[in-house]
Amino acid sequence: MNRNRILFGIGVLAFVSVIVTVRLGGFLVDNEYRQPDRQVAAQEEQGETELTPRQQGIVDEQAADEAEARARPYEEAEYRTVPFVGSRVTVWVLAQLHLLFAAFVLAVPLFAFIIEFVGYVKKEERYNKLAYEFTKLLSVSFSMTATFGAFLTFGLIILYPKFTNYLMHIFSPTFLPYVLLFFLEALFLYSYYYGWGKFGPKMHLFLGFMLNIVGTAIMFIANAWLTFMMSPGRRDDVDGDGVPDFVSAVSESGALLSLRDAFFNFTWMPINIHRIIANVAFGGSIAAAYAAFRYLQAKTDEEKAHFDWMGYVGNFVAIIAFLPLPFAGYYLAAEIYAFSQTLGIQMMGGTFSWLFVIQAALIGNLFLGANYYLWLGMGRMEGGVHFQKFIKWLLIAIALCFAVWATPRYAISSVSEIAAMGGSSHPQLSYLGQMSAKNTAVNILILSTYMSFLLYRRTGRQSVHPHRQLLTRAQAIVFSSAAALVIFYGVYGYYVDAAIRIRFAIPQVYSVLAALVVITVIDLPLYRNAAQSGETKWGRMPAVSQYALIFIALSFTWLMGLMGYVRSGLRQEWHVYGVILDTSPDAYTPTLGFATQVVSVTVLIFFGLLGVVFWLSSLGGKKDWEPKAVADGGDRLEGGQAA
Amino acid sequence: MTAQTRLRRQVAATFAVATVLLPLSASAQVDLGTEEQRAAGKVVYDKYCGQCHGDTGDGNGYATPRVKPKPRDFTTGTYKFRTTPNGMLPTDDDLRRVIEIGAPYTSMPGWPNLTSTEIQNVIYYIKSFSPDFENPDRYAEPIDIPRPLESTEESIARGRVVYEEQGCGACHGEAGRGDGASAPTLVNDKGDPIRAADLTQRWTYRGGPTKEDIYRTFSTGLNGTPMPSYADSLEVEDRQHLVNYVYSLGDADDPNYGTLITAVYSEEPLDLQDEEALDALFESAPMTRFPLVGQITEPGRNFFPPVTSIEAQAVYNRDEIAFRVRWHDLRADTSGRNNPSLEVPMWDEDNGIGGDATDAAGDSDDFFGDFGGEEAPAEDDFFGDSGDDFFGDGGDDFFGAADAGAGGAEFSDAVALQFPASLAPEETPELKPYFLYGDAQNPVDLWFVNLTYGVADTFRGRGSDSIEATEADIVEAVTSYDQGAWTVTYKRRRSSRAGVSFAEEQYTPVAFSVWDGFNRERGNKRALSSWFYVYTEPSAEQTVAGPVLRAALIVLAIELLVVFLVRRRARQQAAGEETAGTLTATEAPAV
Amino acid sequence: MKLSVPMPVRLVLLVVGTTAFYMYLGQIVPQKEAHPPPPVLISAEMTTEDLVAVGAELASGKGQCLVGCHTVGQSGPLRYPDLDGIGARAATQIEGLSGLEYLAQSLYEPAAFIVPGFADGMQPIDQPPISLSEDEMKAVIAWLQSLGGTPTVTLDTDLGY
Amino acid sequence: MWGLNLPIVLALAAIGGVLVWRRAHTLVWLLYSLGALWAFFKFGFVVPIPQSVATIYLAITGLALVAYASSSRERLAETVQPIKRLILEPRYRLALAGLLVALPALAAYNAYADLTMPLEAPGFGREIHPAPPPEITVHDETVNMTTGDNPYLHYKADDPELYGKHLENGRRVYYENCFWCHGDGMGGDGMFAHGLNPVPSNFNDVGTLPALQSSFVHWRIAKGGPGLPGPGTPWDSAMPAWEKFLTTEEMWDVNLFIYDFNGFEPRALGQH
Repeated sequence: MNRNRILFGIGVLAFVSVIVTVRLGGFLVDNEYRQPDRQVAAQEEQGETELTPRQQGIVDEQAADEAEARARPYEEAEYRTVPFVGSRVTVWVLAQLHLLFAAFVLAVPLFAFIIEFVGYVKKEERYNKLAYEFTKLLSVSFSMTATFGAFLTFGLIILYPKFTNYLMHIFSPTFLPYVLLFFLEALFLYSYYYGWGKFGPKMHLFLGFMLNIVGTAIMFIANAWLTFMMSPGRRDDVDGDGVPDFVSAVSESGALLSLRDAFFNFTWMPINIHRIIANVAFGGSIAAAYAAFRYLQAKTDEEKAHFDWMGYVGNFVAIIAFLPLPFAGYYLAAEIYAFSQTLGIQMMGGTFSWLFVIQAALIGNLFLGANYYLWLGMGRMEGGVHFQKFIKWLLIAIALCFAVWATPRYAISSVSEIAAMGGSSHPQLSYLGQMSAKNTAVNILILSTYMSFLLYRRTGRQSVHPHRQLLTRAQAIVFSSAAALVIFYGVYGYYVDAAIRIRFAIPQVYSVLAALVVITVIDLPLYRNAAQSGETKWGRMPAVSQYALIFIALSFTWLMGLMGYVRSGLRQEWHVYGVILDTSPDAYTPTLGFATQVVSVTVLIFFGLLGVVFWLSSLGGKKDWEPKAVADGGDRLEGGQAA
Repeated sequence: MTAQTRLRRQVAATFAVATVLLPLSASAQVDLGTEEQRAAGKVVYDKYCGQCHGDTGDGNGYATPRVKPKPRDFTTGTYKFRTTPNGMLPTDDDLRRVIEIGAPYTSMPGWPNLTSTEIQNVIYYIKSFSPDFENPDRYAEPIDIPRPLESTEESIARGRVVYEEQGCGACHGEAGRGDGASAPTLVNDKGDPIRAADLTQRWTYRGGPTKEDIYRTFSTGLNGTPMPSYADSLEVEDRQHLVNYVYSLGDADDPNYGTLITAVYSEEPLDLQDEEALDALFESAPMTRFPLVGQITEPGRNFFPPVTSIEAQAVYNRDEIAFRVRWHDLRADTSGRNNPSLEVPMWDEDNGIGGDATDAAGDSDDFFGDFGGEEAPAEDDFFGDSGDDFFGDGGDDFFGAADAGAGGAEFSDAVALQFPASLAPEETPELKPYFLYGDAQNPVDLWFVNLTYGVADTFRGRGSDSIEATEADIVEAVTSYDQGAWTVTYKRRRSSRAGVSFAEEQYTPVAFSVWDGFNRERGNKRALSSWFYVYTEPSAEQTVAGPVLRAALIVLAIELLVVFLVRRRARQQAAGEETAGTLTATEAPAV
Repeated sequence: MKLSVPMPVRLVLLVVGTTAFYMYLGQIVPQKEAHPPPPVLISAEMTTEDLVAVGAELASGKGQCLVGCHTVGQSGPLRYPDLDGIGARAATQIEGLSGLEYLAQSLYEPAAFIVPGFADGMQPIDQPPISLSEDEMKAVIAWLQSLGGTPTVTLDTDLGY
Repeated sequence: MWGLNLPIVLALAAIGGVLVWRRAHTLVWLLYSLGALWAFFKFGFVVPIPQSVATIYLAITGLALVAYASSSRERLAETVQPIKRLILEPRYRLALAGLLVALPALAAYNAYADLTMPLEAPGFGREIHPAPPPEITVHDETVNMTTGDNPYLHYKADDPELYGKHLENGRRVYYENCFWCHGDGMGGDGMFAHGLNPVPSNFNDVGTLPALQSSFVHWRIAKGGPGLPGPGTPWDSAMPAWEKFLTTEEMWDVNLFIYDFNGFEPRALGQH
């Protein structure tokens, strides 16, 4: 009943707003030629032939205006402006919002598909249900993505007409495939969503698979546009000397030489990889936030259990995807460096170096939050106290790595501090500000987080494997040798040349990845059919854990906003780096403070819209699996909240 | 400063080692090391030492023409800093000490990163340059350095008597500022001009700042310089008193360089003619010492500025602001000309440059083409390979004993304060003009005093090659020279139309330049500082009570809130338990 | 009865609080605005023709000639002399001064000669607040010459100031 | 040792030891951790670490401690128990009152200390190695910052003798011109370094030369302080624009020499 009332209200509101829009539009159009005094003049003109001098003046002026308008030649605008906020911020916010929703829309099918697949293999209905729960978030988000995409396109065309035109000049052949793919995505998405339970499982899985393929393809095309702006050319070993050369896709005057080079440009692949991984992490965290939101609303134990589990899975997806993200980030950064020393230094040592200290704070918070959630999760199990004693050490490791990662190479310091240090870097701490230390820190962070997960996994379970002691020891040895290797390379890095040191990152990463794989491989048989010392009580989580999930989602979103800024801001005053100069008043690079303000506002808008998406998603489709009572309970609460 | 502290510790440690170990080691023994050790020493020497001391140890490396004092010529076997009697060879530990900590305010740095073995090897290699080290007769036992006496007033007074009796002031000056009557004429045994130490600035002592260092210097003399040994003429005790006196001349081991002049507010009028009132005013203003270094960025490169620091303070009243600066100079040169826009050659070459000069000149020929004007004849001489420098008196040095003899230098002493012509906009407070006389976009104003005339002229600098006299602001100045110390006091109205205004609570960039006419400093050849700041302290008395009280109240309020919440919850819980209600999982933890 | 904050409020607080915290982080790091290098107005290889174009831009922009003072091609009760035809007129204004010299003098020392009928009021435009550089002065002169005359100034011309 | 103030560090460790021995309560541990770290950051280093970094560290510590205290329901209850008792139980009333006075007093003292700190000149952040322009022109020769390289570097393999000559020339140039600021041992500690702000570059630092391409170093040598972009505060840097004094060859030679002297290799082209 409540819902009906709301829907009715929305209908009325929509009707009223249509009328208001039409009226307002008419008023604005008419008003341009109908200022009151002029109207009077015109009316009087009809009646009387004699005009007062004032009236005559008005008529003359009007005629002059018209003549001037006719005489004015048509000019192509280069830029247009938006009052108060300016063109850049407008496009910035629109692009960011479009991207956030798009990332979500691309990511959710990815893991919905995987979860559904797992459910199909395991023949467990609860996975299927979970996948559907995730998919429910999709359709509204899809519309949001499309809406903001349209906003963004209009924004670009209106505010940056000349530059948009230039991009069209380069990329016009890609637009048609893009639109067609978009159409296909809509088709697959809706058939996947509405076809749930109506198609056979294999057909349905195929739809999900195609949805992912098409979605990824769309992203790849769009990535070409934006990476072209950063690196308008392809990497290729033209002269065959083993050193990659830069093949420019455009001439010095900006004319297109090769669409292929423009499309498969220098940073295209790194961005693709980075974005897929980041999207999954982001999507998982948002889905977990949704679960947390529903968990907090839930009244019954079943509902709680369900959403607790969903939050857990979402967070699990987010963290698993998050672990390799720093490496994808390094790859991207390295490619940017390789493309242009100027851009590279700009990024790591220049204007943006402080941005990476903020980034360190965000990532540290993310790791801390993720671990925290896992530790709280031990409370779900009977006998979870057993592993609590490890938390202290994990926490110390994480905090240490966090601190190392947040150590700036050159600290903000007062004049006397600089004098005492003999420069802007501290004799001891500056070691922590270098790449070796930071690589080590992030690897240890990853290991620690995985350790938390392992502990969580075995809380309340007792292995029944015949060689359990041996296997557990093997795990410990693998774990500690990976950690030792990482630390060894980190320390040894200070004793060798930079050229060699840089290569140390690779064995560090590999030893961590290998450790993760080996430990997992051992862990699977070790805890197969493990004896439960107590039951896992889904839904038995303190509320603070759910807020932690939302905090994680928020940090992720903010981080994405920040990284989006640095990627785009790197170009500084260039539209297309080295080719098309931005000559608008917004060409300067704003302060970090301002950028973070814009990011914050964007994030707040996004979460506001997300609230709407969550609410809409929770409206429909419950009766399929949930008992009536639960659905009613949920509705009552949501209705109450909305009212 | 930590570097200084460390230095002092090392000196002390070295001496501890020296005093304990030396008597045991038979120092008269000739120890020239093995072939391998010398070869290993050569590797280190060639990498770190040869560029100044010459690859053949003759003190003639790449850097030699431009540094002062000159790098040691190892072929002579003459060493300044020793624990052995005058004229004798140093011990290995003496050499080691100098290698480890260097000689402050010279181009000899310390080499803390060399290992003990490396240093020993280098010592063996250095010894191989001079045949003296093969002669056992040139070796002597190190002298005994007693524990310093306590610095009582009597001891210092006695030391002063010794100082006067021994005529230390003839070189070091009455007040110890290195301004003795004969200071301008001092040369070492190679004929290179050298300066008597400024005893009031202990941190610049080449041989080290401790009492032991000072005692050692009296007792062993500095070989090759006019500084004799007093081992024979003075009793040990008198030398110890003298140490105390010399030590009392300076008030700090560290220069304690600052970054800020705090201008204090005063209601009093600032009358430059009323000396006493002025002194009283400045009495209340904190004094800050700023480091000065040679201008080596632009032509007129000054590789060895004798003035290494300047002290400054400021006071202001409602309308005016006054600055006082003070620095030490071995002689008041008040007969020549000087101003910031005087043209100077790329650099004044020292003596002994020989063929190298042509090389350097060849590289920079095109640059010199731009120069002309008053110094033109000088250039000709300078680039001729005749070896004559342009002072024409045949003297090898430009410190110019001849100049001194003639009673005045060609260029006068001078000083300048430098301010930006306008303050940076609020959004970019870090923006400043280029610290070397500004640039075209951001000019600077110079308050220049040529000490020959003792009045302030204002110049506007738009870069080193574009300095013009202006009369936009009226700056007054009074000057005085007292026993080696120049004092210049400036005054200007606080507000200015053309230049910078000194508003209250404002940080105004300031930089300093000092010209020592005796060192032929003029134009862009000068000692200068980077940008520092003048802070005009608020005139009203500042109170800390408000913020302190606020902090306390905020914390108290939070505390009370917590106490209130906890108590209230406990009450509710108690009430809840009575009605048998328990908290559900979601409510349990407080968020 | 319960003292706890309602969940939606907590959520909003969490979201706003976290965002605000991150924004605060952004405010405490060093703030720098990086502006693109200013466009090079005058470069060494500019021809007289280029200078005229730059001068025209300067006249209505930085040079402030046409901002409320001078006009081009207007008559009537003007505040300051109209500049139309100045390029031709300049040579005959003061005896002994060529057109170029006259223009240079008018810019560097406006008070030296006041066109009859007008009041003194122009500031030397090589000094603050306008502070045109020497090259910019040349560009302005080139533009002035082009108003009714043939511009002759190049960057190598010595204006005598 | 390691630039630490050993007495302080040992004292803090000793207190920690006592806490272990006495099996201190979680709350005590939390307070100790925060306090000990604060003391460690403030007094534990011979060269004090900058306030800003200490603040970052303490914030992280605080976050971690809160996470620890609330990481399970039992631990949270255990941690806050003493606080609750302090507030609720009548026999601690005096202690509570004491705390209520002591904390504000501490805050007040802190505020007072902040206000009465000696004045300092304002410090401004500065980019140590700002991004170079895409290309530079030195003596009519254009050098691309990304692809440009030291033209003599290849002699190292091809013609060691010629390489040695270039090195020796670089050595001459360095010790005629550079060591006043960058130091005899290239530690950025020459005899004029103490008077300069910013301090001269330290070439011994593993994070400086090896992280830069030789084209970058060439840019810095040729264009000096005046050639820095705005964020590098060109008005402060005393680095001369050496193209005024030196030939192109001399600049490349000294570039070669400073790398060789410190045993570093320039960052290679396109190297990650």
